[in-house]
Amino acid sequence: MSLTVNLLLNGVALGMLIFLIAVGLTLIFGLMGVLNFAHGAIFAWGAYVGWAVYGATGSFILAILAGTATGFVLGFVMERFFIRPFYGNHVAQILLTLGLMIVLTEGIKIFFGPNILGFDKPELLQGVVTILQDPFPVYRIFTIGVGALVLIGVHYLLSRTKYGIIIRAGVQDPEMVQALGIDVRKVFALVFAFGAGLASFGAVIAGPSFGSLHPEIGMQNQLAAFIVIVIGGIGNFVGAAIGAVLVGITQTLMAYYLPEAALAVNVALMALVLILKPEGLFGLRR
Amino acid sequence: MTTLLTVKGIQTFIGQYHILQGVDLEVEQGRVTLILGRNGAGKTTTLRSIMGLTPAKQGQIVFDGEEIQTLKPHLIAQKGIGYVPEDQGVFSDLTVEENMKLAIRKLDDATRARQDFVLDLFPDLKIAWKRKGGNLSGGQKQMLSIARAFVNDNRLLLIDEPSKGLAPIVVEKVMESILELKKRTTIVLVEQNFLMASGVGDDVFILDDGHTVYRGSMADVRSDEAVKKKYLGIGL
Amino acid sequence: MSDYLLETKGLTIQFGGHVAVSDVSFQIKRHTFTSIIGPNGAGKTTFFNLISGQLKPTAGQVIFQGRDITKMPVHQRTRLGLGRSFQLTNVFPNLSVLENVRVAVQAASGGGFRLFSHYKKFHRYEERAMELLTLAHLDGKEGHLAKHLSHGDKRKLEIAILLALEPDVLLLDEPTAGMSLEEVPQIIEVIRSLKDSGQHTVLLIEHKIDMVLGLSDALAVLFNGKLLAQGSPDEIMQNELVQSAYLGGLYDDAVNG
Amino acid sequence: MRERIFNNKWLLAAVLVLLAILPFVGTSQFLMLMLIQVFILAVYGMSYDLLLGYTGIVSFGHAIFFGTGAYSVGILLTKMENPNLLFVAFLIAIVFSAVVALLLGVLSLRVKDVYFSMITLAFAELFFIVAEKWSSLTGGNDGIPYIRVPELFRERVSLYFIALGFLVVMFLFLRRVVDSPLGRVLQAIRENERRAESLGYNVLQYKLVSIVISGMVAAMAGGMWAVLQRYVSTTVFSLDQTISALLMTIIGGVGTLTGAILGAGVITFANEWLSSLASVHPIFERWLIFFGIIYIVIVMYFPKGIIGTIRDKWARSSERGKRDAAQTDQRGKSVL
Amino acid sequence: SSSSTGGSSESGSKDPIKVGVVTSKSGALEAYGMQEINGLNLGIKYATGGTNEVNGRKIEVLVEDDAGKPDEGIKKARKLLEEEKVDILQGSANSAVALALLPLAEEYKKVIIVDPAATDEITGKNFNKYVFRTGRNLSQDAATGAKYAVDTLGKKFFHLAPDYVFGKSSAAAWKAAIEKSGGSVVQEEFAPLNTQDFTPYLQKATQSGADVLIVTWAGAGGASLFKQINELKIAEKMKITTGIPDIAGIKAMGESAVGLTGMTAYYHGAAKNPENDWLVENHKKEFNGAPPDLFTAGGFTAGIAIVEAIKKANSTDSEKLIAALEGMSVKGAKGTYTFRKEDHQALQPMYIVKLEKKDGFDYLVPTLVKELSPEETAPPIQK
Ligand SMILES: Nc1ncnc2c1ncn2[C@@H]1O[C@H](COP(=O)(O)OP(=O)(O)OP(=O)(O)O)[C@@H](O)[C@H]1O
Ligand SMILES: Nc1ncnc2c1ncn2[C@@H]1O[C@H](COP(=O)(O)OP(=O)(O)OP(=O)(O)O)[C@@H](O)[C@H]1O
Ligand SMILES: [Mg+2]
Ligand SMILES: [Mg+2]
Repeated sequence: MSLTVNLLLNGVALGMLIFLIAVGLTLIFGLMGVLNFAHGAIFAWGAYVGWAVYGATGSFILAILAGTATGFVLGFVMERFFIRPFYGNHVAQILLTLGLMIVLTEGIKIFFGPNILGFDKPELLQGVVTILQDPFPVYRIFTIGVGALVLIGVHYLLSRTKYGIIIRAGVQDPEMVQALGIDVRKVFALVFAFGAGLASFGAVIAGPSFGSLHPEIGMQNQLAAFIVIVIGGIGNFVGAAIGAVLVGITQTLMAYYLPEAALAVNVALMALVLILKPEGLFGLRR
Repeated sequence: MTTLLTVKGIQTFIGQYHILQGVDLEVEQGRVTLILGRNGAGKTTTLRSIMGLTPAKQGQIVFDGEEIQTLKPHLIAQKGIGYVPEDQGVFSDLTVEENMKLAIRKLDDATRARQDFVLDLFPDLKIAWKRKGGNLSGGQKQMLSIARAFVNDNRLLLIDEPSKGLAPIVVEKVMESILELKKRTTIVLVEQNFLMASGVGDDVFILDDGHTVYRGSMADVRSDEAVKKKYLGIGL
Repeated sequence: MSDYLLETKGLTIQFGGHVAVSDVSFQIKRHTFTSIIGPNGAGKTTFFNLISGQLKPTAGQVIFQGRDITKMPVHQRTRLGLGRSFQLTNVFPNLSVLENVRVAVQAASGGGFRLFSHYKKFHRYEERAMELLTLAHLDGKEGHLAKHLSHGDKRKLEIAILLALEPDVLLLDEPTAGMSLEEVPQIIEVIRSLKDSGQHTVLLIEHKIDMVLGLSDALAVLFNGKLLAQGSPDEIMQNELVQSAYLGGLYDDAVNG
Repeated sequence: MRERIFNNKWLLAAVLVLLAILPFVGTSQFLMLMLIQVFILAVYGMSYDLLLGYTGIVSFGHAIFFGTGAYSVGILLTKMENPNLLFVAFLIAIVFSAVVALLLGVLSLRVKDVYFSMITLAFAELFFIVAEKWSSLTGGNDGIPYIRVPELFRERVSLYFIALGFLVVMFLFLRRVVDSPLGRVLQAIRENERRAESLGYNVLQYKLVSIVISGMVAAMAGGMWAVLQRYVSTTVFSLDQTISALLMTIIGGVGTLTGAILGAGVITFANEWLSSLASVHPIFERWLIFFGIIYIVIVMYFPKGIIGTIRDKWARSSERGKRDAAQTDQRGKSVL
Repeated sequence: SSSSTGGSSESGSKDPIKVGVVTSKSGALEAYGMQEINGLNLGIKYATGGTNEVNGRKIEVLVEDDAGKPDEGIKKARKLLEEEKVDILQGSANSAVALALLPLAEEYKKVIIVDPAATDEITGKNFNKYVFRTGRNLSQDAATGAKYAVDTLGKKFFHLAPDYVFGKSSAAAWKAAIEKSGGSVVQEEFAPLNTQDFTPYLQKATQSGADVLIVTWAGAGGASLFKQINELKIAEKMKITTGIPDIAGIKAMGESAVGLTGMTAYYHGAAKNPENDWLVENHKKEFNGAPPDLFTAGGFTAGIAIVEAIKKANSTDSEKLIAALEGMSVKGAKGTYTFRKEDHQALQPMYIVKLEKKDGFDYLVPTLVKELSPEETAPPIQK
């Protein structure tokens, strides 16, 4: 009993971590339809800058701010100078974002070196609490909390403002949105930058949870991010969150009960979901 | 009578194709100006050039005394120009409600009143309020597209073939509302349905092969069999 | 075997709570010309979609040539001889106008899986496609990409593609919407010639009432998804509801004249 | 128009002749090796273009076929006593990959667009994992070294001509496919699947045929790769392997076939050149960054790939008016 | 075939001797590759007394990047062999690349000195007579760690390793070594290499009834794993041992690994001999005060072995080099290395170290607990 509860809690925490990684991508890929292979690299930049600022100032808050800002700026520049002409053109996006991914990842090696770096948890969030006899790290509780806040915040932003519908409309027919008097390019730039900022925000939160950073950390997590978005149903923000938690729990349970298959969990889950429900769990049938 | 919109010798290219090769228009305040012409004559491209969607390479477009041919479409729209495109431009992933919400530039009482007006004009939209744009019938899409343009306080409306796909009684209602709107706004109308066009039009420009080839009043055209036959192919 | 070429029995489709086509039972005789009219959103296009297979009904049957085809996929229905055009233009945007039609001609002749005969050898197809383009007033534009056509020209392409399929039954969904004044009569002539050939069965959705009256052997009226009336053009035009709720005053001349 | 077609045919023939005399003019062993790699990868790229450029489906699992071919040939050659049974190994590889392609198609083609991409990616991952876990057969990550091949396939010059012949035959075959009635239907499906269906084409069947042909060709390329390297490891099933097909096709120009050949050349030689620059100046230590920049530059300046964009420019500058331009705009039409 | 005879020749030649290195200068194992290259260069320098010349011929080291991909490695090796006509090969950081190079050494009849790739297969199943290895193999790692663990930590073991060939081979090697020393492995678990949450595996470990948790983890996850071990207080429930990583890896583990004991192939502070002293001094001089790292030692020793073999054979002819190398002992960074005649694996000293906090270091310093002799850790002959 206590074991199961503990495993489930860990699953949820892992899921929320994956969600934090995926949340920016739900905007950029899920809503704007950009197949962004550089997302992981932006994530990594956020984590590294957060790490550096944390190391230099000792303030985790500053680290979060700096990391987030890094992603925001990178995203803005990327959208403005590279992505903009290629909305709706997946083929060009693939090549372009792969190129950006390489440049950004190599950039990390130039600035921070190719080695593994340790990322410690802030003092306040270290330690464990005991839940049903088993230790449960405080930082994971923090992660779950932050994930929930981000979920609510972004959901609010999309449902209570016009941004959500402008993006959805703009993806289909940007000209018509402009003809309605909306500067769709500005909105896209902002949302893209916001998505990238969210990625790097998630990265600073995730960094201490991983405990270490390496230049490929973004690539390593990018696939999981794509997977949860697809499982949840592309474009469905809440779906992505549910998908992430589902993946987190499945991973944890499989790791315990069927470790031989743990390697295949994510992709097998995605394949299964798609075979049973071709548009993802909460996607719209088109 | 004041001229609200002047189009002077615009030349428009799409890719390498020279589509408009000298189109002139003069649109008088408070009147309905018709643009007529064969398929492929350049009517749609003219409206798109005014909106800035396919910017004119040469020539001038003057709206209310200001040159707008170099402005971006959203700025042109913000000047108070509404556009009903020929393919409706309905967002299929958005509900009717969201389509309307997106279109509304400023939500004030006057706008709410106009929204009530268009929903009375097209009760279908009320019924389909929560339906996705992509699931509407052809005619309902056309209604939604018109409604989006009518809901704002526009000074100029560019309407591309509104009657297409609409049931006769709805066409009639649209005609009536255009006549009604004429009191507060100015309308440029592209229309193939001559019955409707001649019912609402004041001035007429005829395009052919990317050029303005004729201008006159509706009354002139109605009575000028030669023009009708030559440019519109109506041999009555 | 039944007398009817095409028949629907209790055809119904529901989207969420909304019944778009409701219990429509409808019969069409071979080589007749039937038009369907009705207000916007009445369910006309949806009815076509059910016949041609784009949608599957929640209840009811579609029977074609005595066979129940309710569950048959779209492509098989087309092969059986049910061809349709679309209300909202639906072509192959990055193929040339000629190729758009050629690929339809090829479909009709069933030559799709052939690998080792170069397409250029299929001169027949190309010639036939050119004939159809001429018929649809698109000659001279065969080299354009379909996406570069003006709206009216796309409508013509739509018709040419349908004709290329040489179907027994043609389902035409507002074929002339947006077509220019001078060309509408010519396209109508094309449609009329189909009727006159005595080879085809035509089902037409159209709001241009004068056109409908001039062409149709029979008229059906859909209202709110239900089949309201069916009969000769004259009978239908006398119908009160059709007069008031569909036609309004604009077409008084057409009806009375 | 005619003239241009004519010219291009001659251009390709000239390139072919050039390649054919290359081994006899003192070309280094290593350059030949690079060219052999280009020829094999070009076939792999072209097989991908059949899916991406002509059928309009973005698969993230193409490595499955390359890997199936490579492993089938590699394992069979290791297990068989006589390396001269190479052709048997290839035959088995082709048949096996056709079966795999068919199964994969049936399972994943009901899923559309990006979802299709992702499900193929999932299957590719699963293949990768199986290859990793079944290490008694595959050697896992460590791979299978010491694959024996017939002498003719070891000798650089003869292998060069075999690979060149392989490329030419596969190019002619695929060009025939895309220009056949079948190929035209695939292009129609790419443009508008629903409409193709309503013309009476069984879209699923056509897509399956496309995947199976593509899969078999990719598997042959994989088999050739195993023969060239005489070594196979799980990397043949990796996402990188799929991405390399994507890159070659996109860089050269989607829907052009010749583009994939050019793309394979660009990637192989750029890789070699950039990585050897590292010893020239420390600024090139991080040479991968220049690779990234090449991708970006290509997208920005050759948005339709190198061949695709040049062809567009060509059409435009020839100023033959609208009709002609429109025709060359048509992606499906081969330059030949 | 295309094997060449270009550079191998009599002692009279003045052509430079070319050593071709294929290793990772990019990709996941970049750092290891760089350690190897730096070590190699220093080794040659040391063995030639700073002249980089042997028998009057200059030694040229040509490095090619395999990016961690076997296919790339094969191409680069062929380039070195065909274009540069290298006399001897050295590599690589990645085991798969090293394995892919073995047949090329045989085909081109060139000696390859393998380091730091550690998989047993290189000097085992896939051995050919051109293959020599200065680096230790997985069985040597296991023999070192297992012997110490069974003697001092406990008898029942739980092994956590990454789920791919490396992890499986390691586990097998450890199992054999543990059983040989009189212990038993009660459970082995393999987690995906990219695992980020190890909780389920650690829970299993604590429930397995084992006294000792063996962690075999290469790559980035290691630091995370030890932080989680620390956080979940696993050390209160069982003893833990592992292979100690390179300095960057230790640094990344942070405070969480204080007191951790495990085996290592090299730490510059653990080895006590003149070669190592020279290496540490010169490495610091050349690289901004940075000490040699985990795989610098192997590269260094490979460099020395190359020079010594050429001296002894008085030739770069491969057959003569093989004859010289077989059974040869060289003095390297850890002391005496001996290339076993049977499988050309160098037997070498190995270390047990403990991570301790020390002033002046920004990482936990591996302090020598025990040095094991080459014989004690000799792996079985597996070829
Ligand atoms: N994107 C495009 N690329 C190339 N040519 C185009 C493009 N759009 C339109 N054209 C061409 O420009 C000409 C004018 O088109 P336009 O759509 O303005 O005509 P129109 O008068 O509105 O016709 P219709 O009555 O059929 O709507 C046509 O010949 C058309 O083929
Ligand atoms: N997929 C769907 N989901 C929900 N409602 C739908 C869907 N498809 C159609 N409808 C609704 O069903 C009704 C019938 O639509 P249909 O397109 O058949 O009308 P129509 O008679 O062809 O009208 P029009 O003359 O305007 O083309 C409309 O009210 C439409 O909103
Ligand atoms: Mg138009
Ligand atoms: Mg309709």
